[in-house]
Amino acid sequence: MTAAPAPLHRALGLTDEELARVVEILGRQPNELELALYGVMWSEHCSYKSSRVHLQRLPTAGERVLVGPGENAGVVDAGDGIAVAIRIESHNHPSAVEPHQGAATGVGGILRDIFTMGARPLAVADALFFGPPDDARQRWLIDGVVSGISSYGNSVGVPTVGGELTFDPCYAGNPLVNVLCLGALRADRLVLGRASGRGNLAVLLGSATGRDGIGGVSVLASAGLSGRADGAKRPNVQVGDPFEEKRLIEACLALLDAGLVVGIQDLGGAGLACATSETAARGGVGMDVDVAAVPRREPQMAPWEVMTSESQERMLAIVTPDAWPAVEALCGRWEVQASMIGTVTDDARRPGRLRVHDGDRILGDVPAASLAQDAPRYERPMRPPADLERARADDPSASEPLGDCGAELRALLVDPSWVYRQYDHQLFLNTVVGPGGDAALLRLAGPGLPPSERGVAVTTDSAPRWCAIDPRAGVALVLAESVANLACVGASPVAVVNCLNFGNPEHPEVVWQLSETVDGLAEACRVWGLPVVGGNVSLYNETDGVDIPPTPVLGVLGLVERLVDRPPEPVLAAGASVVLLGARRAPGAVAHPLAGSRWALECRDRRRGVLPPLDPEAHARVSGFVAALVAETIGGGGRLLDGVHDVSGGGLGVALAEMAVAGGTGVVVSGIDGHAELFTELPSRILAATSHPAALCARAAAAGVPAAVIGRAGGDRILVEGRAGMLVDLSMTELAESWAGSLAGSLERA
Amino acid sequence: MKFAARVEVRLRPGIADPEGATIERALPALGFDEVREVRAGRSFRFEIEAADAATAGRRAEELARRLLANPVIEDSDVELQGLEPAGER
Amino acid sequence: MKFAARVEVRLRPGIADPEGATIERALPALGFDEVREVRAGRSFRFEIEAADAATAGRRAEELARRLLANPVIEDSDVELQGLEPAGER
Amino acid sequence: MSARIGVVVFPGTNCEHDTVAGLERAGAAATLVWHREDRLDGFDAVVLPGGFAHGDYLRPGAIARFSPVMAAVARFAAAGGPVLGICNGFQVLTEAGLLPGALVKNRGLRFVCAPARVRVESARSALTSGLEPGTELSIPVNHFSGSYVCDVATLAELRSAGRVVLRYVENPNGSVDDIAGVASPEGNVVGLMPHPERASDALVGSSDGLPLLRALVGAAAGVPAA
Ligand SMILES: Nc1ncnc2c1ncn2[C@@H]1O[C@H](COP(=O)(O)OP(=O)(O)O)[C@@H](O)[C@H]1O
Ligand SMILES: [Mg+2]
Repeated sequence: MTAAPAPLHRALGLTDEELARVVEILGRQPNELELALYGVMWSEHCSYKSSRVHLQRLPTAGERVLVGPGENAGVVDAGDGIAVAIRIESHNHPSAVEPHQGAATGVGGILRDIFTMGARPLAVADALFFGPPDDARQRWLIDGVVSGISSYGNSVGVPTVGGELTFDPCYAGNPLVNVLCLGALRADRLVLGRASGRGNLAVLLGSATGRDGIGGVSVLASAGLSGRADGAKRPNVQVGDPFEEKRLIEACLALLDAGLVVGIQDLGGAGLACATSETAARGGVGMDVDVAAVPRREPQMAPWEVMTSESQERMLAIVTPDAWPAVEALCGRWEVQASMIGTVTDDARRPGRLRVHDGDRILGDVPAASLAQDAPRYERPMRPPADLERARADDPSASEPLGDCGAELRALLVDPSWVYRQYDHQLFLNTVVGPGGDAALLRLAGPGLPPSERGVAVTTDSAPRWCAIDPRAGVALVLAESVANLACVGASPVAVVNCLNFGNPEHPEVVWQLSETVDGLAEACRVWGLPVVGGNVSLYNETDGVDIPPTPVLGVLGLVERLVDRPPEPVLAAGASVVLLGARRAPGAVAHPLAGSRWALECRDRRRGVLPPLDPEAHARVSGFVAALVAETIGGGGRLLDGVHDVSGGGLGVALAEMAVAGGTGVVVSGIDGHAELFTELPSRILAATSHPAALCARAAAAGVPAAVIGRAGGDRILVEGRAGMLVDLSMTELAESWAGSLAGSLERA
Repeated sequence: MKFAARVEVRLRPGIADPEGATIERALPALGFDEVREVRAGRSFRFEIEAADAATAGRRAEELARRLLANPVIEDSDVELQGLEPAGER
Repeated sequence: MKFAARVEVRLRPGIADPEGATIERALPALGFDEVREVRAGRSFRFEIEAADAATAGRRAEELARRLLANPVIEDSDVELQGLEPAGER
Repeated sequence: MSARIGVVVFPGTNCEHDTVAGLERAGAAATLVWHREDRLDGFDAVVLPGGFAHGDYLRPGAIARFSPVMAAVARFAAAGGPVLGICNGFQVLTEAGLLPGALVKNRGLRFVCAPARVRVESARSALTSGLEPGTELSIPVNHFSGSYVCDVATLAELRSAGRVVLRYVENPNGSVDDIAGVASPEGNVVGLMPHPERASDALVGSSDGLPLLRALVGAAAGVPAA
């Protein structure tokens, strides 16, 4: 084998130390193909080399957990013999280069992670972060990303039932596109991405292999964006094919139903290199792969290109030789190409080797595990930001004067329907609450699943404005919001997935943010008994050396015992009393903290201060109380609430306005403690509308939950009376206009 | 002067073309086995007012690059043709 | 012999073209006020094997009419060009 | 014995299970039919469901219309059997020439998934027989190319012959004359862009689609198996 010229390893993203380590592992100089394998597999994207040491601190155990982190997706027991698979992943850098295809292939990738587990993908949620839409480039990004998710998700036939949308100048140069997918399977049909059984066949399913994203994810996902995002990255843009993916889903699920596969793995980052080494390493076996057997889309591809290509819509299945004819026939029916490209080996003398052949020539021979689990891990230096103390002191709560609350309220209203109207959110007839609700609520049903009256709920949440101030406390508040969102549709949380979007890990402050975030998430998960079953890390989100704010995105899965009736929606009905559940004031000096609030950021441009406190027990009480009330209703029992909505971004003011607009009625609220109480994002508060306020308050008291009747729905104005005079007095027409016009207005302009 | 421009926007060589591939897969069933290498693209026609052909060409190229094609994955060609001043159509 | 074919599919005159209209609306903002009458269409390229140019042309026309264009709303033009036999893909 | 309805599945179709569920709620016995089948014996009606047959590549329905099953659908329709095309199914029927006109990209060039109010305009079709013209229903639309177009003569014919079976109350896509659904001269072949099966269960939003599906089931029960 030819020894590689020295600089090549650097071009492939390996440090000199990493090369030395490869030489040590192999006991010789690697050749070019082997270097390419290590280059892609040891990239940040595939190896998590900077984040693993931290991720290990996340709690992953729970009595419902069937599969935790480490596989393609987490899997939870949902009861009635049904298991739910869930996973979230980022596609940030590809989306910045070509928003439509970047987002589309992001959807394709996360779907494969789910059906790789044997689950039928049933729902997608997308968390999107852009700069403000008043700029043409941002509109191009937003339009491209949304149309990409829409065209891929709708066509492949998986409803997009939720997500979120954040606009902040911090993301102008480096947008974030995180996609979550949830699927369901018969609990007894769980499969893992493992190879086993000497002599079994490695079968490549799906698209032909082209030069797509050669080292693409490594390059696209592991190098920051600077200036104009195209140029050098052009060849790495990949085009998604939802039609191929749809056939691949049907073929793979049919193969699993027929019991024809031993193990199966999707091809994502690092393509065949990753899929073959991961399945072999997980199964503790070796694998012989023949690049000559891989169907090509382009002529004259080099073996290393075939091994690292990231062509989309491909899967690797491990099948027994006698099953091959059946596999071929079944794939033929779905017009899915299936090729034998390798065999599982179990060589006692040299176990666990990944050997790459080109016909009868051996081109590479490395320990599979050295590419996968045994990739390097770094404990990178970390340091809190220098101005931490000064930042805490710079708090807007007391210092910001009263302004025109009505105008500020109008400025905070955003109607995201411009985005989700473009998503099929109804396919499968499971969507009881779709996008626009606090959390998506779905019937737990799908082709091939045992009958069940259960429901699943899912929410994605994030708040970079909080996490930038205090990553540890911020991420806990984000999880609190997720729990409250689930409560509003009657669901109890059971598992968490997370996508950690951060800046450059070579900056010690970024590593500190990551570490604080992991610890904050770990603590919060422990107090509420929630396991983390999966996630994804995206680093190097920076533009010209400026890091994005720490942006953990949480996806939380909730379960519902019985779902036979619709839950109350986030609406007010004329005549209903408006009840605020949960403590109205924070303990301590600052009753209504404003630091980190959308109001402070968007209306007063204040990004610092001290976040509102979170009392985990009190939060569990309020959320549990509401979840129980709503569960009663959707289970076919009583209906005490006419409307319900958690108080989150924009505070009480925005929650009220959203419910009023949705209900098409005005509302009169009084006794509000100034603009601070109107806009604070103090957690653990849920707004309810009811025609039986006395009964509601009595039940709340019994549950140890503070409850206050703060107003009444009706009329055609929104009136908020403060202790020191009227704070808001707007016609519902004005309010509805600000709501509906905000986003559509800026995005529909040419 | 007025010119008629035609811009063809094509995926760059090497970029996957699922649409072309799907059309090609369908052809044998329709009895077109002799057709291969199908690539799908977009085409735009417009009228452009300019002092001379050179300017018209430059502007059309510019329009193609900036608005009609996404240079990250697509190439574009421009064809120009003079039009009788006014009167027609 | 092998021929390279290009088929352009255009919306019939009179059929609304929201794509062309949207592009035209965006032009002034981009400083292209001199551009008018934008129409969006599709373009397909493929290789076709045939005894002679006439046959290749006839078959390509047929493919365009039967599959590539929807005669209810679209017209199509075919352009042919000979390719050196064999060797190249 | 309840009507037997075949639901055709092309590669890329994705509403087949929902359509079976909706038809069963409406009292039919529905089974899936793979697009390579060339016979539809034993069915009382045929439904082409929504989705993205062949990825909607080229044009929605452009490739699907050449599937073997489509010749059988044409024979079934010619014999007077009820044929319903929903969304992508409607697009396939127009591409196949079993219904006039075409469905082009939405005005606005964006995918639309939203509830739509539609008005029953004519009871002279397998989908609307027995319904009161003027009845308004709330049924979701879910499409990118749902804007109905046809030439002037066709439009005049559709209107005068009562072949416009459904109109949008608020046009979501730019369809000519607010057309949401049309029928063949005999009324046995019907296509519509809205998804009645998505409005067949109040738990997931609305059950306004059931009267339409019941009408189809009724029409199916009325004809002897083709
Ligand atoms: N932030 C995280 N928290 C928990 N698990 C994580 C996190 N990030 C990654 N993981 C786990 O690490 C494994 C590998 O992640 P990744 O390489 O993104 O998977 P894939 O190769 O399928 O894209 C997955 O099982 C994922 O769940
Ligand atoms: Mg994976």
